[in-house]
Amino acid sequence: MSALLWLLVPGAPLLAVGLLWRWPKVVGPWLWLSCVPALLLSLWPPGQTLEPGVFWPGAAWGANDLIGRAWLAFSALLWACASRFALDDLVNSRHRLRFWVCWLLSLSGNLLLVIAQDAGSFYVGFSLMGLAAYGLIVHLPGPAPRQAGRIYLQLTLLSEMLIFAGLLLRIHEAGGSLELAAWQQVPVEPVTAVILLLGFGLKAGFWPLHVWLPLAHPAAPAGASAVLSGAMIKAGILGLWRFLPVEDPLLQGAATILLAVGAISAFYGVLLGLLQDKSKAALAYSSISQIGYLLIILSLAWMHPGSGAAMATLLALYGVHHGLAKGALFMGAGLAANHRLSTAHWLLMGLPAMALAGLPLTSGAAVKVLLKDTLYSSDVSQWLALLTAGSAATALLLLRALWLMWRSQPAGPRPAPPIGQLLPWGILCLFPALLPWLWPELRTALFASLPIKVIWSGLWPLLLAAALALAMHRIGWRIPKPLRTLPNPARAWSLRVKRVLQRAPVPSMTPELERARWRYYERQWNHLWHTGAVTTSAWIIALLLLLGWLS
Amino acid sequence: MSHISLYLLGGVALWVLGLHALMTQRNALRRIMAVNVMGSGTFMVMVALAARMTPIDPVLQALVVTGLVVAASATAFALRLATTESPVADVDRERE
Amino acid sequence: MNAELLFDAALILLLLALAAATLHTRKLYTAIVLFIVFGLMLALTWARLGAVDLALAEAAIGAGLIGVMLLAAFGRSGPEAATRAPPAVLAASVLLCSLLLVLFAQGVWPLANNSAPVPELVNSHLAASGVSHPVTAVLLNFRAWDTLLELVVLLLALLGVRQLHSPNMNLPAAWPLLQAWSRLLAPLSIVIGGYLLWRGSHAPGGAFQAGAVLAAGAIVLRLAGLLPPLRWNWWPMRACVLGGVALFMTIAAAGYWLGSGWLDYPPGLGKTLITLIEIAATVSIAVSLSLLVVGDTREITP
Amino acid sequence: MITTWTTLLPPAIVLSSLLPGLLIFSLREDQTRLRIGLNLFAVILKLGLVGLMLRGVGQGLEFRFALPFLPGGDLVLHGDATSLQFVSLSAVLWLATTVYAIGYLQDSPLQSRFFGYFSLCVSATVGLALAGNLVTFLLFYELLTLATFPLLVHRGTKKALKAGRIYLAHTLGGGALLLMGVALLHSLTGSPEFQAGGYVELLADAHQPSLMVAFALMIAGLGVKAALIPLHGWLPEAMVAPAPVSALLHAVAVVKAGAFGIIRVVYDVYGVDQVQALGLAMPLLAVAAATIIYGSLKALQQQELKKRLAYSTVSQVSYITLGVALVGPIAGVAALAHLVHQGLMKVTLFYCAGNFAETLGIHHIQEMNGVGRRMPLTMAAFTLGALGMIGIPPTAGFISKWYLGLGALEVGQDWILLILVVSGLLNAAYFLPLIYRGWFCGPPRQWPDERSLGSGLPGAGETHWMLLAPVLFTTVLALLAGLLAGSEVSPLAWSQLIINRQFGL
Amino acid sequence: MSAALLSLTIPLATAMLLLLFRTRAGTVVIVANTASLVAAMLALDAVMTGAREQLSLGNWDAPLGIRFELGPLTAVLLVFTALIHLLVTIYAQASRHSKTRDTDFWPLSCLLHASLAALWLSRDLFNWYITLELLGLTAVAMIIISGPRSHLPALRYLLLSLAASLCYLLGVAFLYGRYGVLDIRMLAEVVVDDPGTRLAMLLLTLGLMLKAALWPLHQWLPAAHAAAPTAVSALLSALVVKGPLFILWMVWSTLAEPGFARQAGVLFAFAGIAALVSGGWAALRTPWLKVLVAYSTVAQLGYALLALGLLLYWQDPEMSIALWLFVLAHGLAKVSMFLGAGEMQATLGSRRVSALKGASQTMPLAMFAFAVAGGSLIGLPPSGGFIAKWVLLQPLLVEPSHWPWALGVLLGTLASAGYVFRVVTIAFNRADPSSPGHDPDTAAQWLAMLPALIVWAMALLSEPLILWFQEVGL
Repeated sequence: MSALLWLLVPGAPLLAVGLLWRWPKVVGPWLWLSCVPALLLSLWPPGQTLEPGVFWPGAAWGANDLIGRAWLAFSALLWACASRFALDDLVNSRHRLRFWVCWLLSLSGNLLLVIAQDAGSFYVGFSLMGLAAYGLIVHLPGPAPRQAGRIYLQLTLLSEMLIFAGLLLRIHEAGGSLELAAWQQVPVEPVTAVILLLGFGLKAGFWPLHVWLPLAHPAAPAGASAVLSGAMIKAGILGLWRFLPVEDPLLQGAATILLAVGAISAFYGVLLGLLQDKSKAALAYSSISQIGYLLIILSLAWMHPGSGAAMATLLALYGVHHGLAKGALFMGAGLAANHRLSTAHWLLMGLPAMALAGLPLTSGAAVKVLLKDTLYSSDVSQWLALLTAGSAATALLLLRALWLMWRSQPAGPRPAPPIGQLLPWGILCLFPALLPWLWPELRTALFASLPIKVIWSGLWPLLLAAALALAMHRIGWRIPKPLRTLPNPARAWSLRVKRVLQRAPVPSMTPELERARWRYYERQWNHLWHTGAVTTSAWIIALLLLLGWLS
Repeated sequence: MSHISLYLLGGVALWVLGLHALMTQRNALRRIMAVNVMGSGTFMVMVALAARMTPIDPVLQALVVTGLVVAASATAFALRLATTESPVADVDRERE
Repeated sequence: MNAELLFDAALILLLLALAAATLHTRKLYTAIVLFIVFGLMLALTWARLGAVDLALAEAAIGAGLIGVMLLAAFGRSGPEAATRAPPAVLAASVLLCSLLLVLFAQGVWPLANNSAPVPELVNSHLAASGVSHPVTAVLLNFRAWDTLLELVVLLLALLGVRQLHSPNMNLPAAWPLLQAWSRLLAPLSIVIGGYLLWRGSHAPGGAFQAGAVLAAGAIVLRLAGLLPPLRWNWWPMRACVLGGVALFMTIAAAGYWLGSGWLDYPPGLGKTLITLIEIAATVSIAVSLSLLVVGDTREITP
Repeated sequence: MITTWTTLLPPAIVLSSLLPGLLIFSLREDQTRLRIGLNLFAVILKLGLVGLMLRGVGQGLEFRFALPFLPGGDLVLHGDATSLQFVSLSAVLWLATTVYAIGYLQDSPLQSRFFGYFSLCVSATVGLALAGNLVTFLLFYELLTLATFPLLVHRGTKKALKAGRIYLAHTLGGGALLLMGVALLHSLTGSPEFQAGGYVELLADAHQPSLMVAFALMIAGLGVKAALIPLHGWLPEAMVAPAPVSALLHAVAVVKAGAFGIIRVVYDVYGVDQVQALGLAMPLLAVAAATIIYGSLKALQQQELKKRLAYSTVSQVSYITLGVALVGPIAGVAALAHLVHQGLMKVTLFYCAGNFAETLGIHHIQEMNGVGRRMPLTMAAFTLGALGMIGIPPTAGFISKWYLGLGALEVGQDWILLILVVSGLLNAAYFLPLIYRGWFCGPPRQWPDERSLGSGLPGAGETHWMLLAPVLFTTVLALLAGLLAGSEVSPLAWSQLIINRQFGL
Repeated sequence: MSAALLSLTIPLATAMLLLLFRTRAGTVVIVANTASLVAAMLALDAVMTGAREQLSLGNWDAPLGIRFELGPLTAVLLVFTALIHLLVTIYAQASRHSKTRDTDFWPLSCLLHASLAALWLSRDLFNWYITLELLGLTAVAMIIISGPRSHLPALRYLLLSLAASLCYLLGVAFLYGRYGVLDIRMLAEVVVDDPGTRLAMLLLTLGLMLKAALWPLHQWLPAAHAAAPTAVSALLSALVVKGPLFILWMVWSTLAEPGFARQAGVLFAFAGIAALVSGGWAALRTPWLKVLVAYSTVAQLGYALLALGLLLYWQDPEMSIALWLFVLAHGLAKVSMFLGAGEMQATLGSRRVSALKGASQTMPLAMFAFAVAGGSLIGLPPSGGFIAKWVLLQPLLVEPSHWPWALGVLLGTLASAGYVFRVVTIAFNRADPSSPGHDPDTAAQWLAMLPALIVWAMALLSEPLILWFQEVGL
């Protein structure tokens, strides 16, 4: 019976859609409540898996493993905070209703994919989330959201179709089983692996599949950016984790490449991010970078069969950590763009930012330590230096992001941020500090990062970054002009695809008739018979007599 | 070579002559006469066939009598039909 | 024998020449006159071939009645449009027809010496037929059904002409000599007709010839203006026309339902019945032909 | 013949719309109430009878009715699981479409004629579904052509007539080909009743070329209605018909008749084994795949809403053929389920297009800007339908695609997956812009031709309720068909049942 | 046999009475036709229960006298003739637009009926000549009822009919000269395959083809049939051309030696396909409504010709069944088509096809009749035309080597679909419906539809009919 509670997880937002349709004014402020069931169930899971047989075949919902619960919890929390946060941004929007419907659908999809224990449900949630998010991206008017939305949609669809193909291939490989847990024991074919990596990679947004991400995330309203960057792109990583077996010789062989991709992604995101002059764009590139780390964790997991459980923990920790912190930062960017923030606010804002860079005593430090340990004990321990460099780079990027935020504050007197926005933002900002204390697994990691040596090893890249940032600020470094207007091949390609699709070059299959000529022939023919029935018939009789005789 | 053969040949020749006139003549009266010539040819063949044996074949002769009446009736009808002036002009004549 | 063959050949050539001339001469009037001559020569040919019944019929109809009708038609029709077939077409048609002729010649050649079993049968059953002339026996007994239908054909021709709703024939003012002659010819035609009819049962002659001759007489009288307009809507006229078929049919049906078979005359009554039919048919044919040629189609709607 | 109710039920189902149809013909134009009453009575009666039969078949009863017709080929109406799938779809959609048509045609002339032919059309469809052998199928197939034509040209405009001519040229040609095929097969075996696994097995050795030619002829004939390339030319033209007709035409009546025929020929005449053995599956598969891609590409080019939908039908109906041509059990399930799914979705889309055209005068896709604000319910239905067409879960279209893909993998035709992916992308490419325009573009200052149907306010009064209710009804059905695909009563489950019998599973 | 003779004499006697009393009462004719129909049905019943019957007229046996034979086909044709006459006369009596009401149509139609009955019953070559002449003259007389406009086509028809009769008669003369008998059965016993016989057969065939308007000798037909009054057109197309066809079928199926028959059969079959295509095309292109229907007759006779050709080519008696089923189905359908077309033409006041715009609204019943009849001509199931086509197709499809012929049938089907739906499509044109000159005549339109409904109902009777034919032969 208690398994039926799982229905509430994706159901609550859908229910909210209905209520919203009927009483938009009343329901609006309470939409965040639709995340509460998910949050509660992630903390106190019923233990059983729900198998709603009336839905698509094989459906099974539950969250009994660490990753699932962690993902569910942070997604629910982030969405809830963002819901409340977005409310005040949208008070005056004409398209409120549309936004909220998309929001809730997306939310429902996101939660569903997290609790999905079968491939079908996962895909249902994944698609729902991905498509509905389009409405969030293009919510604001203007060409930039529209373009971003277009490229987002194009790639989302591509990713969904690829995943669809991969899904079917996996089901086939698994002999028809839809159970994700069962797939862990099924080796994957190279084609399937490539398709799934591409499909989920497009959603996760690691290099080189990131092209839509820096356009889409900044285009949306702050609350939407928060969930896009914080929760949704994690679905890609979760998908890879769920769909591909952890222990698989094929993946083991390819793990190094993926590791490299992750590393490139981590630095590429930072480099490009530094070139941005909008805070949200910088944050978006930071997401690319962070997803790179998640990919690194995944690759490590595949590289070392047997380390699955540990890696799952790491993945969960990193996911939660990044999701919440990035959500807080995006919301902060939104706040900064519209309100004047006090110093206290800025300090609060610094917390998630630096947590991402691995500030000691935060969740960031904890996960960095874990990651380092893992890497250290892995076959590729020589890559360890990169991690430190990454830390510094991240710090640099986030400092720049904070600076950009600060700079983007509107001049002149502005009202203080409303409490309805401050509160959820504040909660999220505090989480990097609170999380280690709330979550036992993270707590142990935090304790491991407490020795001074470790703190120092985590801190000096930050200090280096801070110093660098300060220096550059002092010398008044500006982004070189050629770098400021980097061409965006993705946008050009998107436009080209759109144009081709609007005028698809298909030959017409109807042949052309030359009417006039045929009419002329017909006249000639009719004229031939105009001599009269009697004469013609007599001739034919004579001819036929002769022919009949001769034959 | 008996006279019967001659008449048989003459009969078919008349028939062919009639057909030939149908092929080349356009006037209604001439066409009617052509059909009559064809008829005469046919009857000549029949009469000649009747006369090739003794006693003369009465069946064929009877047939010719009947045929003659039939042909004559039809001819009379055709003649009247061909020469009744049409008080109404052929406004929209069908294509042939 | 040779001379006879020569005569036959000459006759046939003459016929062919006449026919060709009729069909291809330039003037339509000449053509019609030649056609009448052709009809007469044909009658001669029938006589030569021993078909006296036919010769009589041909003379009365082919030359006589049809001739009159052709001339009348010529009077009614406008001038002939000068539409001659182009020479190439003409040449092609001539070629085609000569080939056809060769073909037919091949076809008919073997027929000259065949013989048929039926004449024997006719002769053997002649006695049972009720008449002594074989042609009449065939016409009115052995193949009486043909003759019945033939009468219907005649009726149909008449009906067809009636559908034309053509205005009254504009008879020219009677020619005095014709009037004088017709007073003589008319009774003669009745006499000849009666004779032919009577003769038919045992010698060449019969209902059809008799009817044709009678019709000829009537037509001459009508042309001479000595007869009132012959009108379909005068009921005795209709009765006369229909009488032949009606009587024939009654006898046929009565034979079937009362006697031994369809068109089967009861033994002994054969001659009487045939005579009756012949009389009715003669009247019918005579009236029909007269109506066909000089009938007044103007209707007085009752 | 022993007449019991099981014997009489199949003809009763056919007659339940045929007789009211004939009665409707005789009504005067102004007898509106009587006409509507007759229509609804017939609809309800048919639904009831179909329900009865569904229950009966569930209980294992056999419904069979036969009349002597041709030597070796009786006129047989037979209710089995496959036919019931189609009959139920027809009956349900007829209900929706009748209500829709009543609303749509209010105040337009010649309604008696329209509804008369409308009923005939449904009778033909139902008869076709219930047909127990090829001869009977052929009969109703041709009747369907005839009954549809007056509906197609109902507007009587030049364009409609042109479409009508093209329609006839295609369908009658196809009918002739089908006749040839059926006759050819009949000359070899007679026309026994359809049976799972087919009945041509015994002939396979002696008459192989004949069987192949007969198959090609029949598929060509059926392919016209199923709009396989290059025989699809009529379908895009046929969209000039009034919206309820287009809806019925594209969703259930005509295109489905073709697809259903293909299902019958492959499964119940030849049998999957023989189709495989004769090497006939592969060409059919290739044609279906080509049609899917071609239809999508053509749809992209269209700027007229209904035309775009029409080309989409070309593409979508071929999924059914594709599923059949894969000759595997899972693909078969997909084909049968898609028969229903596509019907529900496409009927929704056409209703929506009709609503836009009737209420606001929208015909071109450019005019759809912002329509979601004016008619949110209709646009929402449209969106759901379109997403279903793309194959976005959890709509019905996704279920079909899922099973198709699995079926293809099962029989080793992996390339079909590529077709599905490309087709899905193309579908998205021509449907998503519409959704984008509807929801995300600003409405124009004035609609092309706005009429006051309903209250004019967004929501329940956005258009006449008779136009709105069927849309919502079919949308909900389409959604449920996908969402509740795992339930006992879903089309998927029923298809599974049929396929299990077919493959002896 | 007595019932059959009654069926023959009733119309003949009725004609006499009508002529004698100058009444033009359609009721009398309808009663007579009904009586004749009943008699024909009794005859059919007798044949079905008993066997074929012979009758020697005047009790003179065959070489001397004329023989009647009442077989299954003859009985069916008698019923068919009476039925068509009944349907047409009821229409002619009821319709306000029928131009036949106060004319000699009534006696003439009776005579036509009698002539046809005589033709079906007779088995004598010369007697057939007279019945052919009867048919021709009646037809011409009936055509010209419609007035001066019809004189020219009627004259052409008459001339060609006469020429054809003479062609036929020459053939008969040759046969008699060669074998000395006229009865077809006796001839069949003695006939040999030699050049003379072949020539005679050729002459017979050409004469009959001309009379039956079989391609390529069909040229007189469209104008003549189109010019006639509506009721007459219906009779002409449904019945008159079928008479010579009957003789042609009889002559070839009994007299021809297999070798000769095979040669000729191919030609017949090709001519049939040519007729289907060219007739269909001409019907598709002509601007006149009744000419269209008339050309459709030309095309439909192509089916009969094809069946005849294949019958001879393969010596397959099944084809005879197909042939006669075609004739029956075509007759009924064509009656409906002509009556519907005539009604529309008269009501809408134009003879053009294009005048039918909107006819589906202004004259729905007549249009429906036209379309339903057209459906049978196309061969849509479950019409009589379909059954016939089906029976034709079955032997065609059994052997792969026969398939090319089926292509001909396919072409014919498509062509007929083309011209039928050309009209139907125009009728649905709502752009500018031609307003009817005067109000349409509903009863007459129903009567026009009746034959079409019968032909569709024929499908339900066809199975026993086909089986019976297969069992006992024609």
